[in-house]
This record gives sequence, structure tokens and C-alpha cells, in this order.
Amino acid sequence: MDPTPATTRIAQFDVCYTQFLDPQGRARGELPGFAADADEMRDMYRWLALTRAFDKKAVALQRTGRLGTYAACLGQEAIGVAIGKALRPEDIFMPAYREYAAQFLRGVPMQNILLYWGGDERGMAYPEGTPAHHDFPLSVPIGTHVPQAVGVAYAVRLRKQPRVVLASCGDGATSKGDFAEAVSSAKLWNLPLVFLVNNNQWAISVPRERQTGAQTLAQKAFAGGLPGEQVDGNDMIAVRHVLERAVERARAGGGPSLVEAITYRLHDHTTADDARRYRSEDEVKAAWERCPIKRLKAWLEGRSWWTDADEERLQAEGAARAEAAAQAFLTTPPEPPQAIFDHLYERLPSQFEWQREEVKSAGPKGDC
Amino acid sequence: MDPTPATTRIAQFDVCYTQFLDPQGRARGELPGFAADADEMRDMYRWLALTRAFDKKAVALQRTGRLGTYAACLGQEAIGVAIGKALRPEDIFMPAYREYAAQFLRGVPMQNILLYWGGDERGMAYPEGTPAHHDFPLSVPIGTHVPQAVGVAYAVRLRKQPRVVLASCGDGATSKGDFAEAVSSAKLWNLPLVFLVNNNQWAISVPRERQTGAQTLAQKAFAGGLPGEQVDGNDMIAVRHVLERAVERARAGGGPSLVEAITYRLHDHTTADDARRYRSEDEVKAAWERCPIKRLKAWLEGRSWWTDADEERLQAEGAARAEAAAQAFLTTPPEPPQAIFDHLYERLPSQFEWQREEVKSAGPKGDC
Amino acid sequence: MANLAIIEAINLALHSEMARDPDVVVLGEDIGRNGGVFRATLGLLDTFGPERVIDTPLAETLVAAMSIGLSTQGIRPVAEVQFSGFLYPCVDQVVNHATRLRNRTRGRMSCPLVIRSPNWGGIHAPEHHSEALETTFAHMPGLRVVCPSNPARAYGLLLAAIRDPDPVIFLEPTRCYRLFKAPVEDNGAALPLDTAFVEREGGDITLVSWGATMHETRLAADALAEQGIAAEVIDVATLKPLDMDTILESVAKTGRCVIVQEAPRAGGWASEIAANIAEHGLLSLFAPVMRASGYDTIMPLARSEKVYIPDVARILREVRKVFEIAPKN
Amino acid sequence: MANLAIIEAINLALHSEMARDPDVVVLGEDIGRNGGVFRATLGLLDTFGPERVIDTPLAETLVAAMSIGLSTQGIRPVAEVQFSGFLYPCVDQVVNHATRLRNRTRGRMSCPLVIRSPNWGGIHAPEHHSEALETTFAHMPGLRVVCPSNPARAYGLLLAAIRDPDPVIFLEPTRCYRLFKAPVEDNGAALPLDTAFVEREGGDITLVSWGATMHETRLAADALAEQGIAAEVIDVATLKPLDMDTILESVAKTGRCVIVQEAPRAGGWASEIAANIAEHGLLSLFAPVMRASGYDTIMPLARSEKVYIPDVARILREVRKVFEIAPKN
Ligand SMILES: Cc1ncc(C[n+]2csc(CCOP(=O)(O)OP(=O)(O)O)c2C)c(N)n1
Ligand SMILES: Cc1ncc(C[n+]2csc(CCOP(=O)(O)OP(=O)(O)O)c2C)c(N)n1
Ligand SMILES: [Mg+2]
Ligand SMILES: [Mg+2]
Repeated sequence: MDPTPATTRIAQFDVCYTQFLDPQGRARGELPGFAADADEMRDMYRWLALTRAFDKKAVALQRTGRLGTYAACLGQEAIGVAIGKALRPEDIFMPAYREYAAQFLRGVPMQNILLYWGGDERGMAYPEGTPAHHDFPLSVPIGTHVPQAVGVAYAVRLRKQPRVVLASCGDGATSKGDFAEAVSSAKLWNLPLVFLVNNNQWAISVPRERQTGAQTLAQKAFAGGLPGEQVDGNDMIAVRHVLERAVERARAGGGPSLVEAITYRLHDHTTADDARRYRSEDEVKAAWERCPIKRLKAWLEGRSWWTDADEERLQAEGAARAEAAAQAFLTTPPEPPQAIFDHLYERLPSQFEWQREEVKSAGPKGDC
Repeated sequence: MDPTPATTRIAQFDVCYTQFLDPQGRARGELPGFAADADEMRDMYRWLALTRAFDKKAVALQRTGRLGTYAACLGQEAIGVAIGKALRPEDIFMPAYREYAAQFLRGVPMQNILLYWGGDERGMAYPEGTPAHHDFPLSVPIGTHVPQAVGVAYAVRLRKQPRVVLASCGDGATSKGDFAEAVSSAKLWNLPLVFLVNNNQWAISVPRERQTGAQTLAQKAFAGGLPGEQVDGNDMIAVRHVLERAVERARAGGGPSLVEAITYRLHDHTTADDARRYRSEDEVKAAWERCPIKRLKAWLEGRSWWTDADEERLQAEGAARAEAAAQAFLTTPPEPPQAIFDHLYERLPSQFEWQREEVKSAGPKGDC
Repeated sequence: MANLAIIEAINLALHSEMARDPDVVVLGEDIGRNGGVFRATLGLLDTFGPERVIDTPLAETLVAAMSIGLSTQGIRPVAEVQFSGFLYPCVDQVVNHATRLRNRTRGRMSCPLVIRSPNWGGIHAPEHHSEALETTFAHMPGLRVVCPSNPARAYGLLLAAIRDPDPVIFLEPTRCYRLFKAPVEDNGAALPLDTAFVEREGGDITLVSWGATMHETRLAADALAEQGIAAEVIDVATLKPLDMDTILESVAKTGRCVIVQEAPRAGGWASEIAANIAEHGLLSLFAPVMRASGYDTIMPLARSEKVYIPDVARILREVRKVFEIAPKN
Repeated sequence: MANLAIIEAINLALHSEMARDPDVVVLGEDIGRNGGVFRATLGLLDTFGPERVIDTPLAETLVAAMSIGLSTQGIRPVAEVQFSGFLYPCVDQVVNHATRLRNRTRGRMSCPLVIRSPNWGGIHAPEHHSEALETTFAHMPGLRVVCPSNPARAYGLLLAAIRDPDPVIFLEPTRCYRLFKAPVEDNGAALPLDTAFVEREGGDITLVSWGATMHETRLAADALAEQGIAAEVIDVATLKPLDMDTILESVAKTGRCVIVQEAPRAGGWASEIAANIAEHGLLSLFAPVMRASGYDTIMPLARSEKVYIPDVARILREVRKVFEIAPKN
């Protein structure tokens, strides 16, 4: 724009980027308070590692024909752990589908995730008594759950509850109108709502820069007048800090905001995908250098908060938990066939009874 | 955001506002080149006045039961004239429904607009040989035509044509996901595309500030990495200048952009609406002070480019044209009933022939 | 007991249920200060305040999605979509989420929401304001689709829809909003959401319809009565779940059936009813099941809308065909 | 003449028509470098370049709207939507614009576009990847809805769809993509878009289906043949406009009919066909028209999808009912 005397600047917007640890795990400056708590930091590391162990197991189950299509979270574990740590039990989490770590922290048993990708709806019946029990299930239709978060947060505000709603979605999801309608409206009611964009650089085969003309995804916040910021999503400390700040601002009445967490999808899109078709091995290799687990481990070790023995114990725990989950999943008997009618309505209208009866008398047909 | 040493600013966005004439019609500084052309400036004034005469006639026809629901453009005429002037004949205009002035400039006969709101599809059969013949018809489902503009502009670019596509919509439309999907994607292909937001402060009864949390609508551009700016849409000189600049940038390969033109809906939303239910008379009265016609007239008079005799002639022309359009509309015989099948497909499949026959033999049932 | 028009009965039901149940909220475009473009929500803002009477931005996907979000939290949202032609942006949210959240979480979560919208043509409205959406929704598993046709049913069925634990699409007959008044008791009593209403008994032919075309159907029955033909008139009212028992019972008695719908013929709900009769009532039929229907063309603009909408003449034409094949003896 | 699977025939048709007509472009998510998640667009990017093979952002409304915009300019867009469960965000654009632009401009503009999508279940895919969308679209005036069921028809019907001057929804049988191979001649010859195919002649009963369930229907016909029952098998292929003549001719001969569909039963296209038989073929029927159908419930996740999808046993059960009422003499 050529400014003329008749042109005045009326608004200005910034996008900031936060990173505490460099890829080698060296602190770039002063760290947030929680980083002084060795137990807490070790716990975060533990969840990263457990999630990776789970992920590995799930892929292995799929590769051996014992699980359906699975969407791995390899390399993106820190975002999930950050969500799990930033939210309080009473908060409401509305995931896309790669934030397993957050779900684990909120009480979703690992076998539930396996059941889900194994084709069993009971995978999304998260147990009573856990925070996850009031969380949303995974959402496959991309971005569609995001505007629902506006309604959930509205309900929270209506009831004057001190709860925060966090909806996460991928970089691809930010192209959907659903996402934009949510962002555009959230500030109207000053909702206690955080939008988290899990920018893993790819939406199946479409790279981030072919997804939108926007230079950052954080700036999509401005379309709704929200603050939007970027954070290194592979820096466990940074992503937790930034998310926690956004969540607590929302809780304190400071309104909605958007966080874009930069990460990288180290795995194929799902087990049904072959990413070598569309991206270079070099790119993936370079991304491994920014792995969140390696980075936090280096930092912990630098502080002498982590030993080889700790690591060995943790690896064993991860393998054992993943194996236990796999066993629980594999030994879960299928539902009776007529279960496909049992949660259609609160009470099945009599008009559909004969269909349920037909299915019941035809007997089991399931497989998988 | 509390900046820490770990936080860096990575992007910045400005929204500017342009106004050349103050509400009294006084130039606030140097004017763009076209303002030195007295004939051109008078021509713009003429189109403003003709449009207002048409608008008045249409409302009168509705009030006397001779037209269906009509959406007036009272007070918003300058935006339409600016579009008409900024576009070349070969460009493609995709209107919402209040930019009649642009349509008139591009060759839509006034009676076509009356036919349309009078409930006759032929109103949108814009005449061959006019630029409007390749323009889109009015679009009632709010915002839905905007993403279509991405496809139209893509076709233009594919064919390497030196044409620009301009899609206009209201402030309310910017809340639709359709609008956001278009904005988000337009820069990916560097399309020759201008989004014009006709911000008349109201979407039926919903005021601009209850439409979105965004401080301006111009900043919705940033969600797609486009430049976005605001202009005084009631300042004929400013809105033409800013639009022309956006159109010519697009034509020159400079890519898509978004212009938010600030105006005010002086009339009820449509003739079916009663705006007194939800907004104050004071607000409307104050808005009349910013009327674009009054403003340009004052400026023209200040330069001695417009006389009372000119005004009288123009008013007479406007009344005569509007009356002629009304007569042409009122004397247009209805289509035969079976016409409801004649443009359903290029050739009506034989399966539907009997329906067409049934309608034909039942004879006319139309009214209105 | 007041004499009310359908739109007034809807307004009364909303007032009544919002007063009774503090968890009920209404939302939509222009439903607050403006009271809705048809005034269905008139007075709600003043009575219940802006927290429970939510003017939304112009974004129908958001309206549906917000309703889903609210309903998962125990709120009972009643959304208004201004005209049913603008319901299409809600379809994805309704079918991919609202109808299946209960099922996909095995009962952990649910969506007790209502989406109301004026449906069908006949008021000389602008383009896209006269659509017939009932079949699109009624085909979706997990949904209830309700189409009231008189004031008392509008009141009682809307109460039922709001109280129902599952999602309900509530399509109101725009052109009948103020067409006639009838007594409505504000007794807070819901009507059943799975029952067709036999409005008028008759042994010669069964006329089946719902929503706006109930009006033309009633007039057709009047006209037939004058010709000495006793039509049984059934208001389907709830399209899903569909009460075929009532229809089949009637057809068993009359042996003749004409179904009246305004939606396009191909794949309309009349076809579903006819198919069920063909399956379960074939042996009682004296003549083919005929459909007096909207045509398989775009709803025309105002000047030709009467060409499209099935009128009494079109209904009688189908009835005549039936009696030509199977004369009254 | 090559032996091709359905997915290969689709790929061949795209290659062939893009080579023949420079105005044809393809667009959609992951259709470029990745060749589509099912590889329908394999090789197109290398052959025709990124200007004509457009990887879109993840926005289905945009994909539909871009297709509309492109088609108005004389381009022939062939859009892919990754799974039909993600077609819902296209519905508004299709019904409020694509199907009616010609009509509302009285022929001045038109939308010769194709939207392709894998439809129906059976591949153990994740949630929302196994939906049956055909009826939702077939109810819309101004549209053509095409569901191929074998490689040659996939090739010929897709060519026809691309060349058709009006919008076409093209729903492909996901679970049959690679199920079998059959000869396909790459002769650039389109098949008619308004004609059902009598695949197998027989005088005892008419079996009608389309898309994926044609497979189970063929197997059912085989099983019946072993029992000495000669089934006439009709592939509807084009749901809209619907070729009832072919179906009615067959029913006139057999007097018995079972319609097989995977979509939910209520309001499915089987109901439309049954309603038309009830209207026009009533007198030739020996027994009720039965529907072997998907159920009125949410398509289950992979473990139970076979419970939902009509299999040979379910088809034979409906056939048995027919013969119980009207035994073969
Ligand atoms: C509405 C919709 N369209 C298409 C798909 C198919 N699909 C599944 S995942 C995916 C890419 C998602 O990308 P992103 O949002 O970045 O999330 P990521 O998988 O990278 O975590 C696509 C296109 C879908 N699930 N939903
Ligand atoms: C998708 C859709 N939703 C609702 C409506 C009903 N409606 C017609 S105009 C309008 C307000 C439009 O506001 P805006 O975009 O600001 O345009 P304006 O009328 O002010 O020019 C609404 C809600 C519609 N036409 N389309
Ligand atoms: Mg991604
Ligand atoms: Mg406006």
C-alpha cells in the first residue's frame, strides 16, 4: 500500500514465537518456574516416553494385521504432554486424533485408543471417574469439532464454572471453514477457550506452505481478534509454558486465544499412508534432530536429573504398559451384533426394534 | 504476551484506513488522478443518483404490492459505482445483492433487478454483449459465492487471461466458513482476485460488533496472508481509488487482496424488515450525515463542476429511467408454467418429460 | 385456552419451556432483539436475557456446532435457522456429529438439541427461502424429524422435541405460520414424537401428508367429501421415526392411498411411505399408491411457485387416478 | 483391451479424457503428488502438470465451490473428495448453486462439473470413511448421480460424467476398487447416463442394486441359480435420472423384486424404486417389493461393519420372503 496523507494505520498485529530449549536441549535463557521442579520435569519426560512406547506398539500391531488404520503421533508427543499438564481435571479437552499423550494424562487407558483404531466404539467410552470422562472423543472429520468448542465454552461460561476448554487440531484443519467460524466468534462471548493448532507441517501429502497463503497459522487468530502466537511444539518446556499461560488467561477471564505449536510428523500420515511418495528422506532426517524426547532428555541429563538407569527403567515400563494395553485390546471380546442399535437413541424407538431383532438373530458377523 | 528472551516477533500486520473526502465533501489532501477529470467525476455522481432513483422506485413498487421483497442499497451506492468503475469489461464481477450500481454500469438493465426481486428468474439472464453477461447473478445464500471466486480466478489464471475477479459480500458474510476458506486459499495460486467487504454495519439485526471479535474486517485477510485494508465506502473518491489499486495490483500479478469498505445501511435490511426494532433513530440520522451522494455533490459544487440545473436534469433522468424500468418489469408477461423445467438441465432427461407435460397441461398458476 | 396461530404456538412453547427448564437456551441469527424474522422468539430476550437468548454471527455451521457443544454439557439448545435453505451448512455437523455422538461414545455423551427452521414455500419469499429439507434429514440415522401442521401440534411437539434426549430437526410450515388460529392450551404437555395423527376418519381413501401441505390435503378432503368420498386424513407429524402402523391400518381399511408432499418427488419421504405400503400393505391395496408431489425441479421464484407446490387440484388428480383404477363400489 | 480393476479404469478414464480435452482439470486433497489416497489420480500430475492437477487445501466446501467457479468458465473440473463422509460440507454448494445456476440464470451460465468420491463401507476403514451418500444427492433436482459397479462402467460412465453439460456426483464402490479385474477398452466411448444395465437375464425375480452391493447381488443371483431360481440382475448405475422403464419391464416379466442397497433403509433410494414399482408396476407384482438394506443406524466401526452391510444371506432372506408369498410355479 502506498501510504498517502489520506491513509492512516488503525490496527496492528504481531505474531511471536517462543522457544526455550534449542534442539540440543540447551536453555536459551531463563526458564519458566515449573522447570525448577525436577520431579515434574521427569514426569513430563516419562509421559513422552510412555507415549512413544505406545505409539510404537500400535504401529507394530497394525503392521501385523491386528489393528486397523492407526494415526501415529511420533515426534509430536510434547504437544500432548503439554496439554495434559496445562489442563486441570475439570477442564474439557476436545482432541483431534494425535494427542494421545494428553488423553493418557487425563485418564484414557491405552487400550481404549487401540480399541478405537481397532474398530470398536467402546474405545471412546472413557472411564468414569477420570477427567477424560467429560472430554470429547477423537474427531476424524477434520476441524469439525472446533466450532463445537464454542458451544462447550459457552455452556461453561453460562454456568460460571472456572473451567477452560481446549480444542486441538492440525495445520490442515485450519483451512476448514469450521475452524474459521469458531475463531471468528469466540471473542464475542469472551469464552474460556484455547485453540491449539498442532502444526506438524503436513496434512497427509499437502505441506504446510501449500495449505494456506498465511505466513503463520497463528495469525489466523486475528480473523477473530484473538491473540495468536507460535511456539516450538517440540520444546517441552516452551509448549507447556505457552499453553499454560493461554489456559490460565482464559480461566481468569482473559478470553480465548490461539496457539500454533510447531512440530513435525515423523511417521507416515497413518499406517495406510506411505510418506516417501511425497516428501524427502532428508527432510525427515533433519526433523529427527528436533525430536522433543531427545531434546528434553539432553536437558535433564545436563542437569543430572536423569541417569541411564532411569532410562532403562522407563523403557521397561513403557514396553510393559504398551504390551499390557495390547493384550487388553486383543482379548476384548466383540460386542454382540445388536449393539449397533443400543446407543443410537437413548431408547430405541419401537420402529427400529425389528432391525435390532434381525441383527440379533442373524448372529455375529464381526471380524477384525 | 509477556516477552521473554525466548520470545521473538516473527510477523507483523497492519490495517490502514483511507479517506479522501470528509463527510462535508472537503478534500483532506491530495486526490488521486481521476479526480482531476471533471467529466469522469460527474459521471460517477450521475450513477450514484441514478442508482438512488432506482432504489426509491423499487421500494415504492414493493410498498404498493407490485414487487416482492427487495433489498435496498440506500446509502451504499458509492461502493457499487466504485466497483463498476474499477473493473474492466472483461473482468468478472461476483456480487452479493446490494451492488446494483456496479451491475448497472456493467450493463444489467434496471428492469432485470426488478424482475429478479419480482420473482422471475429471467431477471438474471443478463443481456449478451454486456460485461454483465459473464458476471455472476445475485447471491442470496450469504457468502457462498465467495469461494466460487477462487475457482473463477483460477480459470482466468490457467488461461493466462488479463482479467480480474471481484467478489463482494457483506459484513455478515465474513463470519461464514465459505468466506474464510476462500481468503485462506487465494494466495496459494496468486490469484487475480479482489475480495470486497461491503461493511454496512448490520446483518439484518446483528450489528457489526456482535458479528465477530475482530476489530476490523480487513484483518480477516491476514488469515490467508493477503493484504487487507479499510476504506471509507461512502467517500466515492477513496473507495474507487482503493479498489482500483487492488484490481490493478491483481491484474499485474500482485495477487489477491481484501478491501473492507465502511458504509451504512440507511434502509431496513429488506422491505420485509423493520429496523426500528433493533437500532436507534439517532444512529440512522447520524449516518445520513455521511451519505456518499451528498458528500460527492458538495465536493463537485465546491469545484463548480455541478450546478442546480445539472442536478435537476439528473433527477429527471433518474426518475424517468426508474419509471421506464418499472414499466418494462410490470408489463413483462410471465413465463409459461413449464418453463420451470426448461433450464433444469441442458436437455431435460426423458424421465422428467411427464412432469413438464403435466405442468403444461395444468396451465398457468403464477401470480405475483 | 387461547386461539393461536402456529407461529404463536411455537413462541408460547419456547416461553413455556424456558420458564420451566433453566437449561433451555435459544440461539440463531436475529433471534434476540429482533425476535426472529418470523417472530418465533419474540419476547424471549426481554424475559430470559442475552445469556440464554443468543444472537449468533451469520454462520450456520457454527450454529449447529454450538448447539452440539452446548447439548453435550446438559444445556438444551433450541437453534433457529432462518430458512431451511440455509440448513445445508448444518448437515455435516448434524450427520457426522449430532446424530452419532451417543453411539460413538457408547452412551457417554449425547446431543439433546433441537434445530428449528421454517420449511417449504408459498410466501413469495426470495430465492432459496422456500426449500423442502425434510427428507434430507429424515434419511439420517439417529435423528428425529418433526413437521407440525397445526398450532396445538406445533406447541406439543416442540415441547417434546426440546425434552427429547436426542437430536431433533423441527421443520415448521412457513406459509401456515399465520394462516389460521386454533385453540392451544399452555399446559406444558408434550405430544408423542413417534405417532402420526389421524385427523379425520374416512373409509374410501387415505390421504397422507405432513407440514405445510397438510393444508392443501385438508382442503382436498373437504372437496372429496362434497363428492361423497370419505377420505381419512393422516398427519405424519414425525417423519422419523415413522409411524407406519397408523398409515397401514388406515390403508387396510381404505385400500387406496395418496401421499402428498411438497419436496421434489424423487427420493422424497412420500417414496419411503409408499415403499413401506408396497412392502407391508400390498395385499390391502385396490390401486397403486399415488404421490401428489413437488416436481423434480428447482423450486421456482415467487412468480411461479404455485406451479411447483402441489395444490388441491393436483391432489384431486391423483385421487381421481386411484378411483379410476379402483372405483368406489 | 486391458484387464483392469475399477480403480484402474477410473484412472484410465481420467488420463484419457485429460489428454483428449485440455479443459479438463482435476482437483482435491492429496490428488497430486500422492495420486489420491486410493491412487485414482496416479500419474496425472506428472503427465498434465500442477496447473491442471490441483492439490487443494483441506476444505471440502472450497473444493466444491472452486469446481463451480471453474465450471462456469468452461473448464471441466473433476473434483475428488477423499471419502464420501466428507462430502457433507459440499452439499450447500452443490444444492444451492451447482444444481441451479443454469436454471436461475435461464441458461446463461452452467456448471458442468464432476465430484467423485469413494462411497460405502467394507474396507475396515476408520470412522466416517464408510458412508452411503447416494440418496442425499439423488433427491436434489438438477443433478445426475452415478454409481458404477464394474471396471467398464466406471470407465464409460466417468467419461460421460465429465462430458455431461450439468453437474454429476460420481460415487465409487470403495470396497470393489481392487476386488476384481475385467476387460476395459480405452476407446474414449462414453456410456449413457440415464440407463440401467440388465446384467443377467432371468424370469423368476428381479434383483436391483447399484454400486458396491452389486457385488453381493451378483453372488446372491449365483446362489439362486444353484437353487434353480433365475434372477434378473439390474445395475441401476445412474440413480438420477432413474431408468424405471428397464426395472418395470423386468418386474412385468418376473412379478417379484428385491432391491439391494447399503444406505440406511429409511428414505434410501431403494424406497424410491419401490415406490415407483408400487405406482406403475403394482398390477404385475406377485408379492411385495422387498428391500435388503443397510439398517437405520450409524455405520459401525470396522469390527461390526459386516453386521451392517447387506450380505448375500440378507439378500437371500428377502428373496425367500418373496417366494414364500408368491412361490415359483
Ligand atoms: C473433513 C475431512 N476431510 C478429509 C479428511 C481426510 N483426511 C484425514 S487426515 C487428513 C489430513 C489432516 O491434516 P492435519 O489437519 O494437518 O492433521 P494431521 O493429520 O497432520 O495431524 C485428511 C485430509 C478428513 N478426515 N476429514
Ligand atoms: C447462509 C444464509 N444465512 C442466512 C440468510 C438470511 N439473511 C439474509 S441477508 C442476512 C444478513 C446479511 O448480512 P450482510 O452479509 O452484512 O449483508 P447485508 O444484508 O448487510 O448487505 C441474513 C442473515 C441467508 N440469506 N443466507
Ligand atoms: Mg498436519
Ligand atoms: Mg451488512
